[in-house]
Amino acid sequence: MSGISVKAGGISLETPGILASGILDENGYTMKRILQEGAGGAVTKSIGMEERPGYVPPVVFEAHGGIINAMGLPNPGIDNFGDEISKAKESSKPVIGSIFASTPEQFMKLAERMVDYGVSAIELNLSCPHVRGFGAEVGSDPVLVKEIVKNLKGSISIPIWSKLSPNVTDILSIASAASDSDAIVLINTVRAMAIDIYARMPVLTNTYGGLSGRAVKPIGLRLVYEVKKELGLEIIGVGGISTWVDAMEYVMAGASAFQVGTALWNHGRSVFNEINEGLASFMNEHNIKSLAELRGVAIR
Amino acid sequence: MSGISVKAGGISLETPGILASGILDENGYTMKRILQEGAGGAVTKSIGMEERPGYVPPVVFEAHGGIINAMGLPNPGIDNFGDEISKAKESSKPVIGSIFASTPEQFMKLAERMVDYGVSAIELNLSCPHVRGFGAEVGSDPVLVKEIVKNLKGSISIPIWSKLSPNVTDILSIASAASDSDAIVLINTVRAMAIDIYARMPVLTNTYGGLSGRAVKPIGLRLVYEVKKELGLEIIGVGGISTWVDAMEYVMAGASAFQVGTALWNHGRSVFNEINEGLASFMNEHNIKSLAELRGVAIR
Amino acid sequence: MMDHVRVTRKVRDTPTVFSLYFNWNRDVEPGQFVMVWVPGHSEVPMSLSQTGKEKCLTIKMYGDTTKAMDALEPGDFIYIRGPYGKPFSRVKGKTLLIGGGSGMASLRPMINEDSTGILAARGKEELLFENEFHDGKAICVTEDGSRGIKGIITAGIDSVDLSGFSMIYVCGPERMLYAVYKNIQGKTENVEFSLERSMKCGIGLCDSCSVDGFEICRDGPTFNMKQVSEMEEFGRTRLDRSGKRIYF
Amino acid sequence: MMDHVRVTRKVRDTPTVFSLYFNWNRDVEPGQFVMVWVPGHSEVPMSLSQTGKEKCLTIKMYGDTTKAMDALEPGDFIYIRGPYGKPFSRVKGKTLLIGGGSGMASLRPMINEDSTGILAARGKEELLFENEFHDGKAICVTEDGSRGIKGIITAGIDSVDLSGFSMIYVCGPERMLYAVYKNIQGKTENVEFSLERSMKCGIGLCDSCSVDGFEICRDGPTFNMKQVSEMEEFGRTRLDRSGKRIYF
Ligand SMILES: Cc1cc2nc3c(=O)[nH]c(=O)nc-3n(C[C@H](O)[C@H](O)[C@H](O)COP(=O)(O)OP(=O)(O)OC[C@H]3O[C@@H](n4cnc5c(N)ncnc54)[C@H](O)[C@@H]3O)c2cc1C
Ligand SMILES: Cc1cc2nc3c(=O)[nH]c(=O)nc-3n(C[C@H](O)[C@H](O)[C@H](O)COP(=O)(O)OP(=O)(O)OC[C@H]3O[C@@H](n4cnc5c(N)ncnc54)[C@H](O)[C@@H]3O)c2cc1C
Ligand SMILES: Cc1cc2nc3c(=O)[nH]c(=O)nc-3n(C[C@H](O)[C@H](O)[C@H](O)COP(=O)(O)O)c2cc1C
Ligand SMILES: Cc1cc2nc3c(=O)[nH]c(=O)nc-3n(C[C@H](O)[C@H](O)[C@H](O)COP(=O)(O)O)c2cc1C
Ligand code: FES
Ligand code: FES
Repeated sequence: MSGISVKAGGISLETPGILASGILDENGYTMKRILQEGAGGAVTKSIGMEERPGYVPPVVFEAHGGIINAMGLPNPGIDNFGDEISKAKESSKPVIGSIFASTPEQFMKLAERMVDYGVSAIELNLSCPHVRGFGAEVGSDPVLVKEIVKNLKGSISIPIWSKLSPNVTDILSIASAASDSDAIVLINTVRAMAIDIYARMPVLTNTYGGLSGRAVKPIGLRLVYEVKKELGLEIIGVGGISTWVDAMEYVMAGASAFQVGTALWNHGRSVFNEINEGLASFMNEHNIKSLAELRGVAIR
Repeated sequence: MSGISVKAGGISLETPGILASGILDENGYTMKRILQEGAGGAVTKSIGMEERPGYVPPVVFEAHGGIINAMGLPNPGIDNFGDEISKAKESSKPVIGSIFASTPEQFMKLAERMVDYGVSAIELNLSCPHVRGFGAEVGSDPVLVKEIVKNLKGSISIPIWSKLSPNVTDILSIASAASDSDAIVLINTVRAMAIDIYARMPVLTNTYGGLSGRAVKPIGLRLVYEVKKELGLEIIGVGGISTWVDAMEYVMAGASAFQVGTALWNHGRSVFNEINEGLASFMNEHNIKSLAELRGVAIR
Repeated sequence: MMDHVRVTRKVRDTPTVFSLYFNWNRDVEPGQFVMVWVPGHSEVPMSLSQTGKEKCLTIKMYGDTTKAMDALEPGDFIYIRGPYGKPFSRVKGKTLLIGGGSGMASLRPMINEDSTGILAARGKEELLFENEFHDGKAICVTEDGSRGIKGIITAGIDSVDLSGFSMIYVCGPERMLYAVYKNIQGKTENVEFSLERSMKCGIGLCDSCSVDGFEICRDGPTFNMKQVSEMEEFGRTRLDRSGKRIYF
Repeated sequence: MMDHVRVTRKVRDTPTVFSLYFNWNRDVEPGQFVMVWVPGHSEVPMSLSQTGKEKCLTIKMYGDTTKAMDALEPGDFIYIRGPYGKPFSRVKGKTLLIGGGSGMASLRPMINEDSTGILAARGKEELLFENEFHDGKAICVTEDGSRGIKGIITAGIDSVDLSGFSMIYVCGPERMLYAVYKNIQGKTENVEFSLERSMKCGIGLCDSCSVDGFEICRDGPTFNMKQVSEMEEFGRTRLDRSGKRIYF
């Protein structure tokens, strides 16, 4: 299936579907298996400076057409994550290190360690609460985003991807601020929650969570399309992809590659190969030699 | 079913489910029928100063768990809408006049005409493009929202509801700006789009549209909960309600009443009576005398 | 969800009416309709004039959209969603199919050995599907008298004994439906009308197709005599594309 | 989707183990588990120790959450979702059920006239479901020798002829499973282990329960001898709640 190999965000992918951050990517053995079973690359769970246990369960809720999660960024801390990356790399496929922090300095430290661990690219999770603003996310502050990205691009040798939140009034100002990145990754989860009427309380321990899965595909597609159309940036699409048709929609909206997360839940690991095969046979049928030919063709 | 009658946003409703703006409320005969078949009130289609035909179809797309629409605010203009309201009022139930405009002055003119037509309340559709900002919505500009609401509250004698967009970074600043309203209506549709991979183009003529239906319930629920918890304002919930359980979730999140739109598509007009009966029997079973007792009980 | 289907055949039925044939794996019953999209043009409602495995759209050239459809050739794709709406009820015994203009399109799947047709048009070239009726059971009515009875459709109705039919099905523009309704009223209750109004969503959300609080796309397009007789808007008033009330 | 169910009976099985009975309209097969939530406390995975119309959770008091469950009385509600995971395979012939600690909970639905049990505990009061085995076919092993064989669970295994069983099912803490695995290795291939690791999502998303790239909540919790023998992590290493690697 050489036709579906792509170059995206500064790296080469044998197959265009990447495992999204936070789903089945805490343990190196899991990433390795998923990479061996059809994923073109894997983004690690978002890793921060310190070890964090995450929130007490319930941390997920099965909503209509998707999942609401509030894991609470559990992670072993950057110092404890090297072995997992080594294990995942035994697949000989690219591993992308996702990192989260509140300040440009922390992002820099985390990125440097990720480089030491041998990742192929860094993905900045710009969707965590920060301190400068009040209650807002790092990724909703264009000034901070610009500073973080500029800082990293000045000294990190591998590609930098910026993963943005859909929970903003104006995605274009944020994406512009991140435009030095090698790719914009869209979208993270959509703010949401679940209530149980018999328990008379929110289900997630954290009350608020993020919606992902099929329900958010139209939202992600729109953000990818808009950013590609208006700014022309390199984009990696994510949000609700569970079939090759979904993936193709993202490509036609302008994505160079795509990530799959929640679909692992209802499709299992085989989702990557199913998507790969669907894309290849569509391209074959329509006589398309490379996925890149279809990138952004839907943009009007 | 006296237990489910509520006072909400300054008006009394025999049953707590209101027909949402833009769905089956262009023709007075339709509103009348829906009111007679179980809706407690009906919000009209959003009406502006001038007649507008709306966008050329396709204007809707059936997505997973919802609908993406870009009707383009078709409406006959405020001068041509009086007869429809009169017809709807033959049901003897409250009709709420939805209006859209770009300036406080236009909102005022529209509201005055709606009062003349005998509506029970005005709903401000604060989700249309305006000119002051660039590409943004009226409803994402707190200064403008405050001005519009203040202006109206100063001279219109009937209740004013402010319907807000979920497509904002910080709902609390917008809701605060609208806090003089008799109710905050949450949510309007979530920005979204659909692409057809065979046509290789966006399906909606307008490219971008708004997602509604079951897919957005977790998003709406969260905004209602957050605004109620943080600001304590009177809220009317809308977004993805299709069963009595959904409606009860909104009530427990803090809504005084709720609206139903997209569910008319897969459930038909009977959705209102199904919800009414479900709520009444739940309340009966749990020995609850009035829906107001359950308002906001899930808030932690 | 939209399906893309390939046009397999194209037939010119009259100077202004043509049919596009295609295969589509959905079950459709006579009287139901689909929303048809030719990218770059408006999406419009169309009945299916053939409902077996091979489906057919029979289209009257009218404005921009139907002209764009006329530019399609076998091999081209059209995009359809549906089927939508309530089908005609099926009965045993003799049936009468009354079609004005392109109205015979949605009645065509009901043509069989027990059915008689009343076909009305301006002139004989515009008569649709006359030859599909068995043993010459097609009564033609033309305004110019070029074929069959000279006059309008009600003249055709007056020429038959309505009591001989288990069900009468009527399809055409609303003004014609109203004339037929007035004509038949009091003679028999066994009548179903297929109503047409401008449609935007096709799925019961936008209210552009409603008549007396019924959505034609969902509660119809087929309505029986009793339902139609209780309607205040039918034949009298409707909303235009913006929602402005207009009167026939 | 979460279901709320009312506890109908509560039984104290041992000083530290109790069972909550309830009716739940879902089909469950032995070996599957549910996520159980008592509002205000952590949601935790639990096997079903009865899988007919009346279901049962058999719970070992351990930390805060299981203590909160012990405070429940008949009439109280618990919230459950599932069932999740791959059940044990069912075979014809004699079976051996090996359960350590509360491990016998998930094996209980498989007890029948053809099954022999090996029950291990610290002392006799902690032996679970001994009386549910037919005709005294329960081999007890206690560390303090207060009942049956004195020793650890492998002593019980050494006392039986494994070749007489069509299938051996093993459930308990991973360290015990590993000891059993080592003991049985080379003697028979017809073994299924039910693995336990900390679970957060229960549905194959969070990776907290994985072993060698398999999610216990989805690919397991039951794994056969061959699968287990190919695992590098099994019995040796796992991630803690934060994702930090720890070694047994
Ligand atoms: C249930 C049903 C079944 C039908 N079946 C058939 C059939 O089998 N055969 C047949 O020939 N006809 C059928 N029709 C009628 C058919 O839909 C119309 O003839 C067709 O829409 C005319 O389109 P046109 O563009 O050619 O004409 P025009 O006069 O150009 O029609 C106006 C066009 O504008 C579009 N439009 C809508 N809103 C806007 C807007 N805001 N701005 C601009 N344009 C807009 C309309 O969709 C339409 O395409 C049916 C109609 C209904 C309701
Ligand atoms: C498939 C499977 C089946 C099982 N079946 C049974 C059974 O039938 N019977 C039985 O008794 N046991 C069973 N268990 C084990 C059972 O789940 C544990 O005994 C139980 O979770 C212990 O909970 P505890 O709170 O009492 O103990 P503790 O030691 O307090 O456990 C730690 C608690 O912390 C929670 N936690 C998780 N993340 C965090 C965090 N970030 N911060 C704080 N707390 C967190 C854990 O969910 C757990 O509840 C099973 C386990 C699995 C995997
Ligand atoms: C359980 C879960 C955990 C997640 N954790 C992270 C994370 O740690 N970092 C991150 O950038 N995104 C995280 N996400 C977001 C996903 O990477 C992805 O952006 C989102 O789920 C949309 O894609 P999907 O619909 O394919 O899941 C998480 C999503 C889920 C469902
Ligand atoms: C076809 C359609 C048209 C709509 N038109 C309007 C409108 O004119 N004014 C408005 O305030 N909201 C409009 N909405 C938004 C709905 O009123 C409602 O806020 C939204 O659909 C979420 O509720 P639901 O999921 O119950 O549909 C429209 C929604 C749909 C689906
Ligand atoms: S076409 Fe929209 S309601 Fe019928
Ligand atoms: S518990 Fe989350 S993957 Fe198994």
